[in-house]
Amino acid sequence: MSWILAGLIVWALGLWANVRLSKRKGRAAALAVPVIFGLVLVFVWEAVVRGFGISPVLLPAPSVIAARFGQSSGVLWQDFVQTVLKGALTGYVLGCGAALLTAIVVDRFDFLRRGLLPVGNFVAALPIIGIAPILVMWFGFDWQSKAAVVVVMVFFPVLVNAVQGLADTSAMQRDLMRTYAASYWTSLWKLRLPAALPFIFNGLKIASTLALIGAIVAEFFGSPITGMGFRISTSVGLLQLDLVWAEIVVAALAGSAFYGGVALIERAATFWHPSQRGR
Amino acid sequence: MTEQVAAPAASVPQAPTVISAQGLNLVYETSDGPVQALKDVDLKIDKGDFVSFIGPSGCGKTTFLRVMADLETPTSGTVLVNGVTPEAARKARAYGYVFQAAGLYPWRSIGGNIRLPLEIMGYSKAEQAERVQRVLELVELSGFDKKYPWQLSGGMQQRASIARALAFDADILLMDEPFGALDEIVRDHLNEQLLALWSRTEKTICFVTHSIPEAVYLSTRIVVMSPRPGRITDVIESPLPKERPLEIRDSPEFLEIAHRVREGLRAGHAYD
Amino acid sequence: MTEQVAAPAASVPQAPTVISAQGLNLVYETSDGPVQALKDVDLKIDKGDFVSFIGPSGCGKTTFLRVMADLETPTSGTVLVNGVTPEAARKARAYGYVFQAAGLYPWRSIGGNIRLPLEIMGYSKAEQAERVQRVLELVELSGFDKKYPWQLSGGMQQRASIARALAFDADILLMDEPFGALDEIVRDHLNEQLLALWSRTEKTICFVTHSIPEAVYLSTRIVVMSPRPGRITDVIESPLPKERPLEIRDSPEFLEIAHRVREGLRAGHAYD
Amino acid sequence: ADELTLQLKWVTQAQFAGYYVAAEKGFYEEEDLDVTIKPGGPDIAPVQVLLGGGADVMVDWLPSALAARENGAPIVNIAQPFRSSGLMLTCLKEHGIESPADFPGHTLGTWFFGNELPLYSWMSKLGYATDGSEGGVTIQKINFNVDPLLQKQVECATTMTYNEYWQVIDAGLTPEDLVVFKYQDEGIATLEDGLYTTEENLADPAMTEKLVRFVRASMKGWKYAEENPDEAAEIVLENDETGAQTEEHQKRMMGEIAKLTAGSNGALDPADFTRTVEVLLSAGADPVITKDPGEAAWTHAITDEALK
Amino acid sequence: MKNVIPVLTVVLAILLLWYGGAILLNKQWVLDQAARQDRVLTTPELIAETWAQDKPKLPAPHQVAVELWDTVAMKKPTSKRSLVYHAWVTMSATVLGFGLGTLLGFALAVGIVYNRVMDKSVMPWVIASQTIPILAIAPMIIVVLNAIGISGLLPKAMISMYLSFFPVVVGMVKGLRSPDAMQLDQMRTWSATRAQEFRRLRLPASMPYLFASMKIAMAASLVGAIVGELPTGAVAGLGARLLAGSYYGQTIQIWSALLMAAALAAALVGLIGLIQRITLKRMGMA
Ligand SMILES: Nc1ncnc2c1ncn2[C@@H]1O[C@H](COP(=O)(O)OP(=O)(O)OP(=O)(O)O)[C@@H](O)[C@H]1O
Ligand SMILES: Nc1ncnc2c1ncn2[C@@H]1O[C@H](COP(=O)(O)OP(=O)(O)OP(=O)(O)O)[C@@H](O)[C@H]1O
Ligand SMILES: Cc1ncc(C[n+]2csc(CCO)c2C)c(N)n1
Ligand SMILES: [Mg+2]
Ligand SMILES: [Mg+2]
Repeated sequence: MSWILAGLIVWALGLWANVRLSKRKGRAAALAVPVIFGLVLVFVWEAVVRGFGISPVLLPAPSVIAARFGQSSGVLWQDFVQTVLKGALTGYVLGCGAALLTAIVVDRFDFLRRGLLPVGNFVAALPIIGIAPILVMWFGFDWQSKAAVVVVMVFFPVLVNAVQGLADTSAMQRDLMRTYAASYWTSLWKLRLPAALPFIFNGLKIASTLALIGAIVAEFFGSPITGMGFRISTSVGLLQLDLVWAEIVVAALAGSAFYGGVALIERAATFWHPSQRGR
Repeated sequence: MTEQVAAPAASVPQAPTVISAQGLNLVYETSDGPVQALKDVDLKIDKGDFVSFIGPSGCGKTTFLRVMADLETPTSGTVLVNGVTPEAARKARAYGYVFQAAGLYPWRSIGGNIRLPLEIMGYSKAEQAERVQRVLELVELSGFDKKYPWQLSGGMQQRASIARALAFDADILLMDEPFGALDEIVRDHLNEQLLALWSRTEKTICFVTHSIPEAVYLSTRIVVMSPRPGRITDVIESPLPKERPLEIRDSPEFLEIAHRVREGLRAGHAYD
Repeated sequence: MTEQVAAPAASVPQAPTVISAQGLNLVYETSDGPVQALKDVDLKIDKGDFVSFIGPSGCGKTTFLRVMADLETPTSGTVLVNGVTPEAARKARAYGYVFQAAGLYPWRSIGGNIRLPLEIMGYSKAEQAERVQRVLELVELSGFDKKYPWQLSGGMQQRASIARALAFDADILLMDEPFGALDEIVRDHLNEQLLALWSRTEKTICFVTHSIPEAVYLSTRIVVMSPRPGRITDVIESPLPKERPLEIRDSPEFLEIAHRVREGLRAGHAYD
Repeated sequence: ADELTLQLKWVTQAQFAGYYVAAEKGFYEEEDLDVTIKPGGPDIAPVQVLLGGGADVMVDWLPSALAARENGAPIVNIAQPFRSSGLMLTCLKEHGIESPADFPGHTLGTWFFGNELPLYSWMSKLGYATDGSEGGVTIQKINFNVDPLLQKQVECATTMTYNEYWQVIDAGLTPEDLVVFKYQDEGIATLEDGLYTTEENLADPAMTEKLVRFVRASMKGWKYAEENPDEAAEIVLENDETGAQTEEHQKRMMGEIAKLTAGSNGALDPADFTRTVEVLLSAGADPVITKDPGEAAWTHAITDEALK
Repeated sequence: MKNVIPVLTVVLAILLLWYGGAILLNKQWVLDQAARQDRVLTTPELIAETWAQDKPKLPAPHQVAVELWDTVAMKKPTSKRSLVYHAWVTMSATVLGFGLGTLLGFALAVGIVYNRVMDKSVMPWVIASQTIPILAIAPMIIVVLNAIGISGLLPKAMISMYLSFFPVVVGMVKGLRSPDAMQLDQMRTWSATRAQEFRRLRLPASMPYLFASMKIAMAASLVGAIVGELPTGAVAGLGARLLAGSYYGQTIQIWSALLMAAALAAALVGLIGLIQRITLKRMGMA
C-alpha cells in the first residue's frame, strides 16, 4: 500500500515540477523535463510492481533489472557487439548507401522511377517477419543475415525519401541552373543533393530505429548463441525476465543514441532548413 | 567563355540585332483549358538596347523573358538570339537572369550563392573571390557574404540575386521585376547603378517592371503589353539622352513619355 | 460585437485618441544577438486618421503595426488602443489586419477565405453571404468566390486578402503594404476605392507603404521612420482636402509634401 | 460445469492428443469439467501463462520447469502422462559421426527456450566443452524445424521421435542416411510433457479437487488415444486452427506418441524424477539447476486421488 | 497508365532473377539427392528439378502462384485452409489496431502541440518507445494481456497500435505545426478561440501530413498484427500460416502467405490513398 501511495506522490511531484520547468527557457530546462518524466515513469513502475506484488516472472521491477544489468554486463556487452555493431550498423550503412545510389539512378532514369517505385512500394509492404526467416536461410546464422534483414528494412524508407527529396527543388531553382547551362552532374551536386538533404535525413532517422529492431527481430529466426535477440528469446523460456528487460534497456538506449546521433548530424548538415532554424 | 557568340559590335549607328522574335505564340495547357500567354509577338532588340516591358499583371511579360532564355518553348513562331536559337545561346551562357523572386539557395551563404555560377562556369578561385567582392559592393552588400539568405531582409535578398546575375560576363541581362521588393530610395540608387553599369558594359538589358517612372527612366525602348492574350500594344522609343541624372524625371520630355506609357497601359484595363 | 470598445465619436474638431504609444522600445533576441527594432517611439493617432508609415526596408514598420495589434509585446513603453491594452482591443475584435503577403488558406475558396473571420466572429449565414458578396465587389473579384487561391494571380490574391480584412466591422484597419504586388493602374484604382471607403466609414487606418506618392495621396498624416534602431524621424500632417481626385497628384501642394517625405527618407540612407 | 484452462507447450498436434480426445469424447464433461485448451507456440512460456493466471494447468518438460522453479516460479508436477523421452539427436551419416565419441569438432543444433538443457547436460556428462573450443563441440541454436540439418548448417540436430525425425524422412532422406542417438537409450532421459500447477492452486482444496477430476479424465483420454491412434489423430486435425497440419503426419505422430505414454498411469515415478535431477545437476560449469529441489517440486496428491 | 510498361518491365526482371535464384539456391539439394540415389543429372533435368521441389529453399514463382490459386480461389473463404480466411483474420486485427493507433497518435499530437509540458516531455519518450524491440516482447505482451483476461483480437490489435501510433504522432505534430506564423497571427487578430484555431486552421493544414503518416501506420499495423499472431502459433491468421509453414519446412506456404500479406498491405494502403485523393480534392488541395 505504501508503495502505491509513494508512486502517486512521486507522480504528482514530477508533474508539478514539469509544469513549472516547462515555462522556463534554456537548455537545462529543456533537458530536465523529459528526464524527470522518465524518472517518474520508472519510479511508478517500481511502485506498481512492489505495491501489487507482481510476479517477477511476469514483470520485474526496475531495481531488479538494474541489479541484473550490473551482474551480466559481460553478456550484455557481448550481445551488443554482435547485434548492434556487427548486424545493425553494417546493415544500416550498406542499406542506406545502396538506397542513395539507387535513388540517384532512379532519379536519372524516369523509366526506372515509374517502374521501380510502385513495385518497390509493394515489396516494402512485405512484412519483415516473413522475410527474416528466408534471409536467415540464405545468409546463414551469423550477423550477415541480420545485416541483410536490416538492408531490406532500411532500403525503401531511405529510397523513397531520397527520390522525393531529389525532386523537391522549386521550378525557379532549376531554371537558374538551366540559365547557367549547368550539366546534369553539376546540378545534381550543387542543387538537387543539397535540396534533398532534409528528406534524406528524414529517411535516415526512420531507418536508424528500424535497423536496430530489424537486427534484433531477425535473431529470433536464427542466430549463433549470442546476440540481443537471441538472449531475449531464449531467456523468456528460462524465465530470466530480468535479463530480458536488461537487454531491452540496452536496445532502447542504443536506439535512442543512434537516433540522436543521426539527428545531430542532421542539425549540422541542414542548419539552413526552416525546421532546424525555428524554435 | 562566351566569345563565340558575342558579336564584335561597337556602338555603330545600326547596332546588330541581338534578339528577334517573329509571330511568337505561346499557349499553356492547363487543367482549366488552354491559356494563351503570348499572341503574335514580333520584336527586334538591338545590341546595347535597354528594353523595358510593362503591362498589367498576367499579361505575359515573364513568359516572354522565359522564351528568350529558353526556359519555355513557344507554341509557334521563331526567336533568334545572337543569330542562333535560344537553346544554343543558353548553352553558350549568353544570359544573366534575375528572377521575379530572389530564389537564393538557402544552404549557401550570400557569397556562396554569388559564387555558384562562377564555379559552374569554371572561373579560377582567385577570380571568383575578386568578382564576388566587386558585385557585392555594387549592390551595397559588402560584409554580408558570410550571412545566409534567411538572415537578410527580402530587399537584401533581391539585391544579392541581382549581384549573382552580374557576377559573370553574360552580354544579355534578363531582369524580371528586380526592384519590386525595394523601397523608393534604394530603388532610385540601384536604378542609377544599373544605368551606369549598362553604359559602361554595352550589355543588352531586358527589364520587366510595374513602375512607369522606372521604365521611362531606364529604357531606350519601352514595350507596352496588353492582358491575355498577351500582345504588344505599343513600342515607345525614348528620346532621352544616355546620360540620365535622377532629376531628369522632372523634365517635360520624361513626363510626356510617362504619359504615353500610362495611356497605353490604361487602354488594357477595364476601368474608366 | 465591438460596441463596448468603439468610442461613440462623431467627427468633432478634436477627435478622440484611438492609438497612443509612449516610449515604445522593442528588442528582438536573435541568435546573432539582440536587434533593436523600435526605439523610443511616441505616437498618437486620432479616430478617423489615415496614417501612412514609410521608411527603408527593415526599419520597423511591420513591427510597429504588430505591436498595435498585440502580435508582438514591446520590451518597454506603453501602448493604448481605444484606451485599453492592445490585448483587450484584440479580444474585442477591434482590428482588421492585412498582412504583407496575401496568406490565404489554400484549402478554402476565395469566398471561404473571406467568410473565415465572419464564421469565427459568429455572424449569421445570411449576413456572411451578403458581406462576402459586398467586399468581393469592392475589390472587383465578384464571380471568383468559388475559385481557389492558387487559381488566381498574385495581385488577385492580395485583393482577396484585403477583402477579408474589410468583411467585418473592425474600426481600426492595419494594412502592411497591401498594394505592393499590384501594377500601377490597379493600384491607383484601389487607392481611390480605399479612400472612398475610409471617408464613408470613419475607420482609422494605419497603412505601410514604400511608395511616396501613394503615402501622400492617401494619408492625413505621414510617419517617416529611420532604419535600425527604428525611430520616428518625422510626422507630416497633410493639408490636402478629404476629397482627392487622382489628378491631385499633379498639384504643387502634393509635390511639395512628396518632396518633404523624400527628404526625410533620404536622411535615413547612406547615399549622397 | 467447473471451468479449467490447460496451456499446452506447443502448437496443436498429436503430441497433445490425450487432452483433445478427452475433450472431444466427453471425458471432461463426465467429470463435470469445462476445459479450455490453449495451444502454445515457439515464444510462449507456459509458466508465464500459468503464473499470470491465464491457465490453471500446463504441459511442460521437467528440466525447464525446474529451471523456472529456481528462478522463483512456484510450480509443481502433479501428473506425468509421458513415461519415456522422445528426444533424440539426428545426424547425417555423411558427416562421419557414429558414436558420441565422434562429436568433438562438430556442430550440434538444438532448440533453446529451455529445450537446450538436456543437450547441455549430456555434453557436460561426456566432458565436452560447448563453446566451440578444441576438443569440444559447437552448439548452434536452430528453430523448430529441420531445415538447418537438411541444408547442412548443422551436422546433428535435436529432433523428436514423433515429429522432426519424420520431417527429415519426408524431405527425401532414408533412415540409412541418418544416425540417431535417443536420450532414452543413452541413459540421460529427462521427463517430458508433465502436468504442472502452482503451489497456490494446490493449497486450495476446491482447486485440487478439480485437478483430480481433470487428471483422471485426461488419463482416460490418453489411454483412449493409445488404443485408437487414427481416431485420435483425426480429432487433433479437427482442432487445428491453422489448417496447416496433414493427416499422414499426425497419424504417424500419434503412433510414436503412444510409445511414449505407454507404461504411465499418470503418476510420476520418483525414480525418473531423481534421474532427471541428477542429469541436470551433472552439467558442469553453468548448470541448469544448482540444487536438488527435492520433493517440493512434485506431488502424488492429485494422482493418488485420481487413480483411486 | 503511363506506368504500365515500366512496371511490367521491372516485374519481368524480378521474375527472371527469381527463377535464376531458385536454380542457384536449390541446386545443392537436388545434387545431394541425386548423389544419394546414384543418379546423374543433365542440366535441363537439374533446372527442372530445382523448380519443382517439395520443400525448396526458394520456391519458383509458378509454384507459389499455384499454391496461391489453390488456397485463395479453390477453397471456401470460410475454410481454415483458405488464405482468404486467414487474411481476413489478420485484417481485422490490423484495422482495429490501426484505428486505435491513429486515435492515440492523433490525441498525443494534439497534446504536444497545445500543451507545453507534453511538448517538452513526451516526444523523446515516444521516440525511445519505438527503439524497444516490441516485436521481441510481443509474446510476453500477449501472455500478460491474456493473464488479465484480454484475449483474441485485442492483444494483436494492441501490438498493431503500438507500432502504428508513432508515424501518426510524428506526422501530425508536423502537420499541426505547419501553418506559418502569418496564418496563426491572422487567427490572433480575429481573436479566434483555440478550438476555432484548431478546427479552421491547424486541422485542415495537417491533412496532407495525416494521410501520409496513415499510410505508413497502416503498413506498420499489419506487421504488428502478424507479429501478434506468431507466438500464439496454432491459431488463425497470416502470421500463424507463416509460422506453421516454417515448422514444417513448407517454404511454398510461407511465400504464399507472405505475398498475400503484401497484397493485403497494398490494398489497405491503396484504400487510404483513395480516401486521401477524395478528401484533398474536396478541400481544393489536389
Ligand atoms: N506554367 C504555367 N502554366 C499555366 N499558365 C501559366 C503558367 N505560367 C504563366 N501562366 C499564365 O500565363 C499568363 C502570363 O503569365 P506571366 O507570368 O507571363 O505574366 P506576367 O506578365 O509576368 O505577370 P506578373 O506581372 O504578375 O508577373 C498568366 O495568365 C498566367 O496565369
Ligand atoms: N521575429 C523577428 N526576430 C528577429 N528579428 C526580427 C523579427 N522580425 C523582424 N526583425 C528585425 O527587426 C527589424 C524590423 O523589422 P520589420 O519587419 O518591422 O521591418 P519593416 O520596416 O516592416 O521592413 P520591410 O519594409 O522590409 O517590410 C528588421 O531589422 C528585422 O530584421
Ligand atoms: C515452448 C516450446 N517450444 C518448443 C519446444 C520444443 N518441442 C518440444 S515438443 C515439440 C513439438 C514438435 O516436436 C517441440 C518443437 C518446447 N519444448 N517448448
Ligand atoms: Mg511576371
Ligand atoms: Mg514589413
